[in-house]
Amino acid sequence: MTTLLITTWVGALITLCCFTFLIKDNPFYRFAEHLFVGVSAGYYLSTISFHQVLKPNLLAKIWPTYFASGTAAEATPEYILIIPGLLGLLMLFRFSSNLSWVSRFTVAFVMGVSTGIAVVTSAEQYLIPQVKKAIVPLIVSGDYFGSFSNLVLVVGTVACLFYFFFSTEHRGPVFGNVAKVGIWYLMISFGAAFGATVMGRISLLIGRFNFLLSDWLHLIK
Amino acid sequence: MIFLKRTLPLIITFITGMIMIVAFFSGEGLPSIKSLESTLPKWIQIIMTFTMVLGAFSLLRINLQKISRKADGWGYSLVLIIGFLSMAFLGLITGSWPMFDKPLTKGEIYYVLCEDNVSARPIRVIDNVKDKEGKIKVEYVDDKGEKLADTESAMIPPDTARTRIMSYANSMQQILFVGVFKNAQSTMFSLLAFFVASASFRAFRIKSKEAGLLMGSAFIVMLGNVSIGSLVSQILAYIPVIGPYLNIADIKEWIMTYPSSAAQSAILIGAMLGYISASMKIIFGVERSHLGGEG
Amino acid sequence: MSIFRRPPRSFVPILALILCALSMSFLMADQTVKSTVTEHRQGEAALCCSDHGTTAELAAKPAAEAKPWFAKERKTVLIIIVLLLLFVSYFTFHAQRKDLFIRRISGLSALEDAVGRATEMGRGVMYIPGIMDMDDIQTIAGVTIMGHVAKKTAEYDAALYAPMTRSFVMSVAQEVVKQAYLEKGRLDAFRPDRINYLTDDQFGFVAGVGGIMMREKPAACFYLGTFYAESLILAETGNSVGAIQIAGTAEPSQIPFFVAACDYTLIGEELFAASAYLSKNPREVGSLKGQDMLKLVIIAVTIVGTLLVTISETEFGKGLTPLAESFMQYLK
Amino acid sequence: MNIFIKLKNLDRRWVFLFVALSVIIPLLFPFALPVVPTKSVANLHKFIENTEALPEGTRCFLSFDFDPASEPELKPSAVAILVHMFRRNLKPICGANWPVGGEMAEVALVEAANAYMSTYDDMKAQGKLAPGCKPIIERGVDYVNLGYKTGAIIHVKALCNDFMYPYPQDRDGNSTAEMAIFANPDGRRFAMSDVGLIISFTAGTGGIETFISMAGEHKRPMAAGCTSVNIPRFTTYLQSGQLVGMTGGLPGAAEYETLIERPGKGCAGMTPQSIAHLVIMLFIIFGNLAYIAEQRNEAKKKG
Repeated sequence: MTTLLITTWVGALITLCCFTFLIKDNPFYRFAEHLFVGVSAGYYLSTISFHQVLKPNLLAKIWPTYFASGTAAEATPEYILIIPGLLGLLMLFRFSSNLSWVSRFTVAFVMGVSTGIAVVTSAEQYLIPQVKKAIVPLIVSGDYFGSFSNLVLVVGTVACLFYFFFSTEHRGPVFGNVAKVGIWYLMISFGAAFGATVMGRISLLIGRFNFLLSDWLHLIK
Repeated sequence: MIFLKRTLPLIITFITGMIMIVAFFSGEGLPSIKSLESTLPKWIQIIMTFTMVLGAFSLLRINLQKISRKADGWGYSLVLIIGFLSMAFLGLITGSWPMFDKPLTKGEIYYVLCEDNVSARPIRVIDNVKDKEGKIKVEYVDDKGEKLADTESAMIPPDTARTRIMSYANSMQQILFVGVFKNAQSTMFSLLAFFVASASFRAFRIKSKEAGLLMGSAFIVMLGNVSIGSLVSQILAYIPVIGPYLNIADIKEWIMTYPSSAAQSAILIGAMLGYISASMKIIFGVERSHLGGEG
Repeated sequence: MSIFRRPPRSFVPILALILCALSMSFLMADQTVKSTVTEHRQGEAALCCSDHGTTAELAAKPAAEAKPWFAKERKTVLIIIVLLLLFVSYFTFHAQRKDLFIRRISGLSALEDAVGRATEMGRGVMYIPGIMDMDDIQTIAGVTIMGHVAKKTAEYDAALYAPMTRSFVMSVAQEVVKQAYLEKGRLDAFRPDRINYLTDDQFGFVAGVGGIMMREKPAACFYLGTFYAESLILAETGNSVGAIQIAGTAEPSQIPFFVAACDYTLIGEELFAASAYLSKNPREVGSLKGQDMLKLVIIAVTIVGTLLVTISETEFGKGLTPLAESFMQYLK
Repeated sequence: MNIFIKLKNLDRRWVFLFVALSVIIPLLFPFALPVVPTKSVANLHKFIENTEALPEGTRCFLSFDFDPASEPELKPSAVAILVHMFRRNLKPICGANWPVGGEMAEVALVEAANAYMSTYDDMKAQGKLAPGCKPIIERGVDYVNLGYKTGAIIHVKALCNDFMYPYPQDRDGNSTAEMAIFANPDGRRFAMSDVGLIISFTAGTGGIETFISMAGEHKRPMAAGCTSVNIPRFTTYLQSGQLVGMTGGLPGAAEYETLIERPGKGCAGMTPQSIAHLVIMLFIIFGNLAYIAEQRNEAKKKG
């Protein structure tokens, strides 16, 4: 029970310190900031990096008898994983000023894999579905408003795409106007997205005040 | 040396990039290439965790320097380092349970987490042989080891029980994790409510046609999201002819699904073209600044 | 493209050798997999036969069916990539002979002024290349632009602060900035400890950056990369210390906040065009032109597709329905 | 006019103060604002009310795909929907595609079950319960929490064929094979085809979209609860008819609570939410008035 009490009090004080950020830079915020950065970096180092990534994905696969538990401990070791392990270790050459170029092999490998994936997956998962979304019939029988809405959708997509042209100036009767319509669409979209998000953000603040007023001060039930 | 320092990294990038593209397009007839599609991203994840050592070193060095030089605000650096080291240490040992501990012994007192996920309560092991669901039999006791009168024996999975020291470490870790980390996290997140307000106060001014559209659509969507919006719609309904069509919630939904989503699609299409060509530039070695210079 | 145009002497044979070795080893590996599958299936079939008398059907079926080497359902992706590659290589070649035009991107034109202003005021510059790791293309774009900003800070002798949320990005960024300072002959002014790691946690990072901003009061802030909820906290804090702010992201949900709170915002694709715009490197400009061409193709596909679908839905256009369907099939 | 010009340069800390007060005051001194259900929430309520689509005793699958960060937005609607299901004598089966989803489900289930049992007598007297409702509901008979399983799409695919295989035990380790809730009259193994409705409470990726992408296999009606940030994204699915209904953010929860006449966290949050919204909108209006006033002043000076 005491642990819970301490946690609540520590939490409430940290919460208040963080809120003072809104007023100006002050010792309370600085204290909370440094503690938060330190604790979260420690958490990511030990719990996330070591226990949740390195141990199950690398150590437990290479030395199952030591690092894995249950049935996984009897699995055959996957020695191929020594390759990423070594590549990871190469990064540590950054500590040396003469040999830091060795880490470039790792950087090159990471870049190659991630760009290779990006080329194909961005086309498959985003590009094609978005193009498909814009292709709608302009005439919906019996539904004038629906037809109009579809027209708005198609015109908007095309106009905004014109806005992103880089090799032509946004001038002239055709190009200038189409790009301008594109900007209008973008503005409407930004406004709508902004407005829609406000609600969620306020919910978060309500959650915080609920913690302070009920869990800590017990002012409301 | 130039070959090792400059050309070999470019070759590595080119080959791995190509392998990933080929793996994506290869069918079931080439299972070993196909499998690389999921294997290599996992490798990347492993490789990246190694750099945490570099990050931790950078964090420690900068703050230790501040402390040793007694630079302005060195006390805060001390707070940071204490927080970092204690969380790293506690995380390391609590996560390792039950690796460093013997199996549970019969009759011994252990501690299990309470329902609040923070505090621990003592138990005594009655029977340490696992049943078919992998659980062991325990009874709830008080701090002195006396059985609590109004409780019954229970079945628990053995890996949830901790020794006294581990239970202390766990409590400490929970105070730092829940008390500091989680609370600071959600407070920083909730600051957005304030910043959303100040940003909209400053930015949503009708200085031009474009700014007007930005504000107009934001205003309608905000109004459509709360109950006042339906009140406004009811008032608007009194306007002749077009009044009944002016339902704020409906207008909001229309903006979201047509003009706004058209712009979103276009942004995504453009961004993806950027993704693809930026990636290709790296694979083919046109863009190579990430590799640094010759030195 | 560059490595093909100016191949180092040793490059081609080595590349060819490595590729050959790789493809050989993969093919051999697949052969072994296939043969084991075959044996396994045959064993199964034999077992079935002995158990149930006859399963001629199973035995007659070719054990290892000829499975396709190419994932057919992904042909559209292949078309897109090949098209882009063709356009880009054509215009890259073209750009060597003739200067290609790029339209003004105001956020990028303001970049140099912002660094200059920071120098005049005797304050620093803050640069954040997003909060994701190096496997995110936006981060790569952010780090590339960071090199250009670093050249400017080296030139003007302004302090460059770059707190990082990922260690990997930190180590790459240090290298990029060092190179920029080296090119400007100012290696003495390079301060790697200002490109430091804070924490991987999204909001822990925001708390740290917010603190640095309030204390150091940078005169210019650049946010170029992937951003999520922290976008507005950063931009509002930067605004409150009176910094000129230039932001850029391809994350559609966060662009509105940058537009509302920053002086200049690079929207989506503009972030990726930045490198070409700033370097004026003909090869990069050429690839930008190639991107534009593909965009034109996409616009054409959208318009043609819409017309096809519209006509096929009307009374007269029934005949076009199969055509429209096969068209949409490509976009599955 | 001068007031407005001063207002233009108002210190943003005043804005912060007003936002804070607009949340704190309604929390301390609660009062209710009318909540009018929108179409998407009303549709979901209507679907669960409909005895033809979901006869008494139908089992529904609820997937909890969120973590504590989104709990304030998603848990209230989960509780409201669970209470409604208990009152309709439907049997919720809870699962999770997010690692801590199991805990989220547990909290919501306990809260909803208590809410149902404590109001049983009142509701019975008012005749608002389905005929088969019992005063006490039991785990494993009337509801079950299966907890988290990795795999997302692969996991959902497995559920389409058989629940017992991926979930041999529930979250607490009880064997699912003997549970009454999974029993089929013809002795078949329980599969997705026995589920009447799928609802996912989705905070980001891996939620309802996983079920939508598997729709071709399970062919079950689906609904979603989502955070407000995701409403634009999910509206598309409502339009295309892939979802029968949706509760969006805290307002969605408040609307659902109004429909089942059980005000809870959602309704309580709606008042501060509305007031804060109003404050922000007023600030936008004042900002514009200040801008106009300034423009006029400048025009005067020039004239």
